[in-house]
Parts: sequence; C-alpha cells; structure tokens
Amino acid sequence: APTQPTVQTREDGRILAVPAARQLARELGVDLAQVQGSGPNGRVRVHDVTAHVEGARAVPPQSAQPVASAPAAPQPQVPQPQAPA
Amino acid sequence: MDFDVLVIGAGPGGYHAAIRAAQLGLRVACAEREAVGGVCLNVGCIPTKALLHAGEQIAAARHAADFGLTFGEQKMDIAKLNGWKDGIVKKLTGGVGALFKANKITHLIGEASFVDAHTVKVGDKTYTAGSFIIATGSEPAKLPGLDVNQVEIVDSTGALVMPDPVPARMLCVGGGVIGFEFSHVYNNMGSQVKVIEFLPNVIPGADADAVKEFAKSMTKQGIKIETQTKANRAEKKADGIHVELESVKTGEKRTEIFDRVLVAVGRRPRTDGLNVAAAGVHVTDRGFIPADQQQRTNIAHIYSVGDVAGNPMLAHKAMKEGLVAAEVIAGKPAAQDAVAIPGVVYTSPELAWVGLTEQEAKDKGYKVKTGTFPLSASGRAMTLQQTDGFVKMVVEADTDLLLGVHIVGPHASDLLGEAGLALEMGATATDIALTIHAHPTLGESVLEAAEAVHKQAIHIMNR
Amino acid sequence: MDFDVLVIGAGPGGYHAAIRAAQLGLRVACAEREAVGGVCLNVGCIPTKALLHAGEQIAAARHAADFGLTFGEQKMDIAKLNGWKDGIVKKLTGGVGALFKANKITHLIGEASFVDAHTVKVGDKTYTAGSFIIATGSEPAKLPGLDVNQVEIVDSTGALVMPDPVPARMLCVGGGVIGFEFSHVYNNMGSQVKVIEFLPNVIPGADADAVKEFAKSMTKQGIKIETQTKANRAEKKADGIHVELESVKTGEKRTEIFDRVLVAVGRRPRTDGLNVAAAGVHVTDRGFIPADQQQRTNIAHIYSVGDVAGNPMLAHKAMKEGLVAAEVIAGKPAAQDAVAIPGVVYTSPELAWVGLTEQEAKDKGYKVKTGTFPLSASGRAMTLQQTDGFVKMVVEADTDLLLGVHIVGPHASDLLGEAGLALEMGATATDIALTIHAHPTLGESVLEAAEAVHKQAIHIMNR
Ligand SMILES: Cc1cc2nc3c(=O)[nH]c(=O)nc-3n(C[C@H](O)[C@H](O)[C@H](O)COP(=O)(O)OP(=O)(O)OC[C@H]3O[C@@H](n4cnc5c(N)ncnc54)[C@H](O)[C@@H]3O)c2cc1C
Ligand SMILES: Cc1cc2nc3c(=O)[nH]c(=O)nc-3n(C[C@H](O)[C@H](O)[C@H](O)COP(=O)(O)OP(=O)(O)OC[C@H]3O[C@@H](n4cnc5c(N)ncnc54)[C@H](O)[C@@H]3O)c2cc1C
Repeated sequence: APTQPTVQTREDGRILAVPAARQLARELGVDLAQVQGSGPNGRVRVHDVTAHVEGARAVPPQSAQPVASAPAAPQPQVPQPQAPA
Repeated sequence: MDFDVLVIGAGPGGYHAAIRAAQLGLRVACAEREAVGGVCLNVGCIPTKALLHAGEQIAAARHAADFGLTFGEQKMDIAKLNGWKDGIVKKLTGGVGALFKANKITHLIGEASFVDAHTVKVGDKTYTAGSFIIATGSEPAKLPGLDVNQVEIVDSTGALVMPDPVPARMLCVGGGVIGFEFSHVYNNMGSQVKVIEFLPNVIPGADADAVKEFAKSMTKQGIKIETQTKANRAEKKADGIHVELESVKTGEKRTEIFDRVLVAVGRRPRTDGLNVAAAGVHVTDRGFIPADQQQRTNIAHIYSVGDVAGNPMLAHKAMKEGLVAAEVIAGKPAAQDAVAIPGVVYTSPELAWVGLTEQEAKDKGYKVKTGTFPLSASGRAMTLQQTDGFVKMVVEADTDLLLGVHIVGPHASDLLGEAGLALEMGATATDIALTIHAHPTLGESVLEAAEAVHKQAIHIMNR
Repeated sequence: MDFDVLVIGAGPGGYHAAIRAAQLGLRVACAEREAVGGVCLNVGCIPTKALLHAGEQIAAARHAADFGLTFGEQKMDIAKLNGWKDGIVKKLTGGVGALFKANKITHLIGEASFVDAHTVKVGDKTYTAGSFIIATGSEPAKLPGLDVNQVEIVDSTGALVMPDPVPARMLCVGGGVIGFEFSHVYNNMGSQVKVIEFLPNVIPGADADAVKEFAKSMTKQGIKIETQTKANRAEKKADGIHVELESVKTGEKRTEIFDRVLVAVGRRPRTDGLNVAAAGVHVTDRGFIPADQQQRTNIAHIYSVGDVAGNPMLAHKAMKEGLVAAEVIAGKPAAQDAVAIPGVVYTSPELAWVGLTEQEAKDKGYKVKTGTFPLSASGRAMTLQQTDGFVKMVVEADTDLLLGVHIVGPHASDLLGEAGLALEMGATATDIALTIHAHPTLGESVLEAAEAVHKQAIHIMNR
C-alpha cells in the first residue's frame, strides 16, 4: 500500500493552495497539509486534492487517515482541469 | 421560525449575505434602520469616487494644454455636482432594493435589536430565525475638541456635500485613506488643503516606499502634508475656524485659520441599539464582534461580518465575509481564508496594494527580494499623461513566492486584480514575468517589476 | 566572430532580444535601417495611444457637463498635438537608445542583408556572429485602386499626422484594430467618420458578443459602420476624394465623397533587402519567416521573432519572442509556450480579450459555459461615467477551467493582467470568484462574470 506522502511544510506555516483547491479540500474534508502539491513550491491545485482523495480511496480506510473517514465527505464529483491544447 | 436567516444591516456585508443566502434557497430577511447599501453606497465608497472623478476631470482639463487642447472659462455648478453624485447613489441603492425584491428577500425597515438569541425585534414586531448575521458596520470616530457640526467642521459624511463656494482653506485632520481622498477632491476643486497626521507617516499600513512616492505626488499637486501633528481644538470666529495645531515631537503649538475642517481619524464599530447582550454575543473592549473563519461569533448560529467584525474596515472584506456567512449557513464549505485583502486610495495617482509590505515581510522573518519599475519608463503612462508612481513587488528570496504588490499610479486599483489573483494562487514572480502582458498597458509595469526582482527588467537598468 | 548575436531590426522584438541577450552576458549587435523602436514606438502602438488619449479628453470634457463642469470655447492646437505625440515617441526611442548604450549593445546603423548564413552586411561593412535574430517586422498592406499618397489617402503612418484643419469627412477602409483606433481619434477630433469592412463583422478574431457590444458603442458615439462593403477606387476631385464603394452581398455600387481616406487593411511581413536566400532561410508564400517554439528558423542558428515570424502581429508577441530567442541563444530553457496572446482595441470603451472566444472554444470541442456581467451594474463604471460594456468569461463546463475573457469597457486592457495570468496559471472561474477584488473597482466585474458562470453573480439576476 502506498505510504502517506511527505509533504513539505513552509517555514511560514502557509500551505500553498489555489482558492479552488482550498474550497474543494473543505468540501471533501481533506486536510490540505496532507496533500502533495504538484505546483512550484509544492503549490496544491485542484487535481492534487482529487488525486489525494483517489489515492486514499484506493487504500482501505485506516484510522490514521482522516480523509477517508471524514463524515461530511460526499461522493466527490471530481473536477480535473486540463490546460487547453 | 419566520426565516432561515435574518441579516441585520444592509451595507455591503449584509446585502451580500442576504442575496447569497437567497440564491442558495434560504428564506431571508434583512433589517436596515437607515438606507439600503449602508455606509459604502450611501456615504462611503461610491459618492467619494464620484467626487474624485469630477475633481480629476478638472485637473485633466488643465493638463490638456500640454497636447494643445485649451478651454475658455471653466464653470463648476456645485448643485449639479452634488445632484449627479446623489443620482449615482440612488441608482445603486435602488438596484440593491430591486435585487432584494427579485431574490425574494424580506426587507425589514427599522432598527433591529436582539430579544434573545433566537429572536430579534424590528420596530414593534419580533421575528425568529435559524441564524442571524450581524452586519451593523461602523461610524466615524470622534476627536475631542473638534465637534462635528457638518457645516464648518465635518466628518466624512458632511464632507460629501460640496459647499458652494468651495472652501478656500481646508484642513483635513487625519492622513489615512479617507482623509486623502477628500483632500484630493477639495484640492482639485480649488481649495488650499492641508493634511495633518499624528503618526510619522501617512496612509498607515501601506508600504513605506509607496507612501513616500504617493506623498511626493500629493505634495506636487499642492496638498500640504504635516505629519506628527495633532489638532487640539477648533473655534469658529468671524474670519474662519481657528484650529490649534500641535507638533507631537516638540509640543510647539500654533493656531491656523481654515474655512472647513474635516475630521477623518478612523472609524469605530457600531452596535448601539442592537442589544447583543440579550443574545449572549461577545463584544470586545473596542466594540467589535469577532468571528471565526466561518464568520461565527461565540454563539454558533449568530454570525458577524464586515466592519463590525474587525479590521480592515473595507467594503470588499465585508462582502467576502457576507458571502462566507451565507454559504456556511447553507451548509457550503466556505471560509474567509483570503491570503490578502487589498487596499486602495482612489486619488490620482492611486495608491493600491495587496499582500505584505516589505517591512511586514521582514518582520515576519521572510528573506525578501524586491523589484520596482517606475512609471516614468512606461509608454502607456506617458500617453496617459500620468507618469508619477511605480510598481513594487515583494517576493520571498529563496522560493520566488509573491508576498505583496504595491502600486502608485493611474488605474492602480485595476492592476490589483492580477496581483490579488497571483497571491491567492501562490504564484511566483516568475509566473508573472512569463505571462504575456498586452502592449502598451500599465500592466506591463507589473511584469517589469517581476522581472526587476530577477534583475531582468527590460526598460530600466537593473542594479 | 564579431558578435555572439546579431539582431536585425530594432523594433520591440529586436530590442527586447538585444537587451535580454546583453543581460545574459552575450556580445550583442543590433542593426536598424530606420529608427530604433520600430513600428511600435515610432508609427504604431505608442503614437496611436497618444492621439487616442487626446481624443478621449475632448470627449471627457463634453461629458463633464453631466456633473456640472462646463467650459467656454474649446480650442485644439493641432501643431501642438502632433508635437506632443512626437515628443513621447522621441522620449521612448531615446530611452531604447540609452538602454542599448548602457547594456553595451553595438548599434549598427543601416540596412542589414545576409551575405551567407554566418555573415551579414550593414552599410559597407560585414559582420560575423554566432547567432542571428531576424526581427524585421511588417508594413501596411496595399489596396489596389487606393494609392496611398500620405496626404488625402493615407496608411496608418500618414494618419498619425493630424491635419489642420481636421478632415470633415473621413473614410476608414478596414474595420480591424488599427482602423477603429484611428476612427475613434478622428471622430473625437470632430470628423464625420465611416468605417467599411469587407467581412460580416468588424474586429475579426474577437468574441462575437464583445464585438457587437463594441460596435454598438462606436455607433452611439457617431462612427458609421458598414460591413460587407469594399472600396474599389478613389479619385481626387475639387470637392473631395470620390470613393467607389461596393456592397459585397449585392454588388451594388455607389460613390461617396471624403476629405481623408485611411487604408487599414492589414499588414504584411517585411523581408525586402534582407537577402535571406543567401542564408538559406525559408520564407513562406506570404512572406513570413516561420520559427519553432524556441524561435529557430529552418537554419538552427538563425532565429525569427515578431511580425515577420507570423501572426498575430502584436508588439507583446514580438517582445516575448525576442526574449525567448535571446534566452535560447544564451542556453536557457526558454520557449514561446504562451497559453494565450491578448488583443486590445484602445478606444473608449476599450475592447480587450485573451484566450478563446466562445465560438473558438466550441469549435475546438469544448463543452462551454459563459458568464457575463454588464458594466451598467458596476458602481465604479458609473462614477467613471463609462457604463458601456461588459466582462464575458468563457469556461470549460465540466472542469470550470478558464478558457477566455472578453472585456468591453474602460481600462479593459488593465483588467487583462488578471485574465492573462489566470489563463497561464490554469485557473478556474472559482479561483477568480474566490479572490477578493477591491471595491469599488472595474476588476469586481471580472469577479462577477466568474460568479455569473456559476449563476451566483450578486449585482444581477442570474438566469
Ligand atoms: C468616506 C468613506 C469612503 C470609503 N471608501 C471605501 C472604499 O473606497 N473602499 C472600501 O473598501 N471601503 C471604503 N469605505 C469603507 C466601507 O464603506 C465600509 O468598510 C463598508 O461600508 C462596511 O460595510 P458593512 O456592511 O460592514 O457596514 P456598513 O456599510 O456600515 O452598513 C451597516 C448597515 O447597518 C445598519 N445598521 C446598523 N445597526 C443597525 C441596527 N441595529 N438595525 C438595523 N440596521 C442597522 C446601518 O444603518 C448600515 O446601513 C469607505 C468609508 C467611508 C466612510
Ligand atoms: C498604427 C499601428 C498601431 C499599432 N498598435 C499596436 C498596439 O497597440 N499593440 C500592439 O501590440 N501592437 C500594435 N501594433 C503592431 C506593432 O507595432 C507590431 O506588432 C510591432 O511593431 C512588431 O514588432 P517587430 O519588432 O516584429 O517589428 P517592427 O516594429 O516592424 O520593427 C522592425 C524593424 O526592423 C527594421 N528593419 C527591417 N528590415 C531591416 C533590415 N533589412 N535591416 C535593418 N533594419 C531593418 C525596421 O526599420 C523596423 O524598425 C500597431 C501597429 C500599427 C501600424
């Protein structure tokens, strides 16, 4: 089973994430600090959050994973923006 | 339960909350004791911008001589000016009223006060609601010794009515955003304006370099600025209002004579008549009703947004908080998690900023790089006849992460859109530098400031 | 080898390439046969914007009556106008010259032509270089039957010299960006202006809704627009220039009389005198020298940037490509990989866009959502007396990904900064909607258009 990714934390304590990713993380009950960001400086984008959720779903729920057991998490309709060709 | 949500106050915080709550299908009421639109639409953001535009057109007509356009005698019909400004206010407040109707929001006319945590009284009727949003705003702070009579000694509301004739000598007590906006208006209208400020710098909160550039331009335009100065008392005499000014540093006092004195020394939260105690809502010593990231007060179903919830007292902060409160009540995953709240002084040039000042960034322990691009090197600024100012970018040295953007110049407030989005997106100076900006635009100066961070601006030498 | 890089042409493409190459430590020469700054600074972007500003000030003075400001007789000193405009050009081209010096760029005066793939002749001297950058730009396209004499029948260069008196009747042949900018200037200066366009719509390439809104405002301001119309021939007679116009649809012909005719039917790449054949560089049928993402032509050490490299013929595209070529030559990982290149018509209101139009997005197979916010609902636009226009956002329906932004309105070009960065960052409409935009600004209309995509704009009803 995949291990929890090690997420770099910034010295200023800020978790870099675009606004839509922050909102989606709240909606899905995801702790952004646990999400591996794919952008520069570890910036979290929407697809990072969805990938995190999908990764977590592939693993049987464990108590150590708040994501999968978050009570409010609905079955996510996961948007995945792609840059236009 | 009469309503799902009852909003108290129809300023920008309140009306945004009410409309969003209605959009999300809730039964909404909004109580307002004065005029829909609050301070912002009636006696704040909007009428000041109308007057500023009018004043700037007077200045523009003067500068038109540079390119050969001259005019005969210029006349200003002050009654028409006030009427035009009032017309815009009416149109906008009427618009909010229409939006209330269209969104089926019950508009309760009168002062709201809590009976208990689930009941509010408006006029002689009481209403129950599942949630309450307190959006009661703020009012001008008072200054002992200078009693506002809205004729000779005015606060921001009185200053909005341009007198006829325009005062020859104007004193503005307080060198903050509101003080400078009015000073700029009156200066353009022909008043001799002096601004006094208690602190060593005007526009507290803005970047020191930006403030310096801004103050230089204001001074060049004829506004006299005296910092570390306070006004002790004012007395009306036959030849004008005698104001005792005092140097904060030396204690030296002198009396100067003015025709109008504007007291613009800040604003304080407004909770009078609201009787929040009955609901058990916590109020701070300074009168604020603090809220968490979901805009909840200490009482879980009572929310607080806008000026009454805390600083900065700005309309767009109130709007954001209003939307968040409404969405949270509707069960949405909203939060007031903004990286930065922009600030603007709508003078000409404008002073606009978002994010950390250089000093704030340093104080927070960041290793900082900056890049500055002067508008004197911008082709677009030249064609607009407005080359005072610059764009300054504050960046985290190691990561290139954008921390703050500070702009003095024409349309600076419009350029903030990019800067604000960049901060929220966690953009780097490189992201901005690699984005094509249309030529010739003022936005190119934002790009060049980002390039300057890397010592690669094109239109200046990078040292 | 005399130089690491020899740049041919000192327009925006060429001078950006030269300066960046020098910043990166290369030995650089730049050959120019006319004036440093190219079309853009001398007879393009900059002087048009100067004239547009002057024209808009005339219009603004007229609108000032709305708020009570009136003027006596208005006079326009045309010689001074032309001189002011020329002064800005001189300042900017002088600035580029100074930057060349400061960056130690050798400025070769004269026409450059290739001797072989490694040697270029300028005047009577030959120079060798490791790489070459072709940045020779473009020139106005000609129209048979309308011979430009720069007096009665002018191209964009002739139109830049405002005649005294201003022509009473002006015909603009071509309803593109350049045509409309001049039409707007002459209209504000007092000419009766007609624009004819061969195609069914003006401003080809812009979003259809935006063009409609734009054309409506131009028409309201007095510019007559006739689409699907062409000009066959022009003849100077005692009472003016007789121009034969023909309806493209019906073939119907008629003759109309004008005092000045502007031919603005596009531009074509310029390679005359360059003798690229000697270097083996490929030139297309239409005269372009195409380049790859690193700006390399078919000959690996010869680069091509700007108008001569292909459409769109815009200064900021030339600049970007110039920077890319210089960085690639210096061994940096640069590429012209822009998601979108913005376009602007600098009239009042401006028409500005970046990214895909609604139709383009559909043609590419996107499932599209749009959101539009009218400036008539913007408080800031009201205070600026400019409420014509809107912000329209084109978004991919399923992912919310921003595809294009189309703006008609004041300062539209300044608002493009946010839109352009958003496209480059792969932002969604939600990212924009969640970002606090200062109040009251035009940028709030960008936010509201993003909200409108989700049927949640606040200041309009969302249908
Ligand atoms: C001159 C001036 C210029 C300004 N310019 C700007 C600017 O350019 N940009 C900017 O962002 N901000 C500006 N501001 C600040 C801005 O106006 C405020 O931040 C904003 O109005 C706060 O909104 P709000 O909804 O919190 O409160 P308010 O706008 O103060 O609205 C509160 C409303 O609640 C009502 N109310 C209060 N108590 C009760 C009660 N018990 N029952 C019923 N109704 C009640 C009041 O009548 C009022 O209508 C300016 C302010 C001033 C004074
Ligand atoms: C009226 C008008 C308004 C415009 N407004 C805008 C606008 O607002 N925004 C915008 O983005 N674009 C605008 N453009 C387009 C813009 O001017 C061009 O896209 C831009 O100038 C292209 O830059 P360039 O470096 O490719 O070429 P150019 O600017 O054309 O420069 C090429 C240079 O190369 C020199 N040259 C050519 N051949 C040789 C040779 N053999 N030897 C030596 N030197 C040579 C020329 O003398 C010239 O100086 C406008 C154009 C016009 C005509």
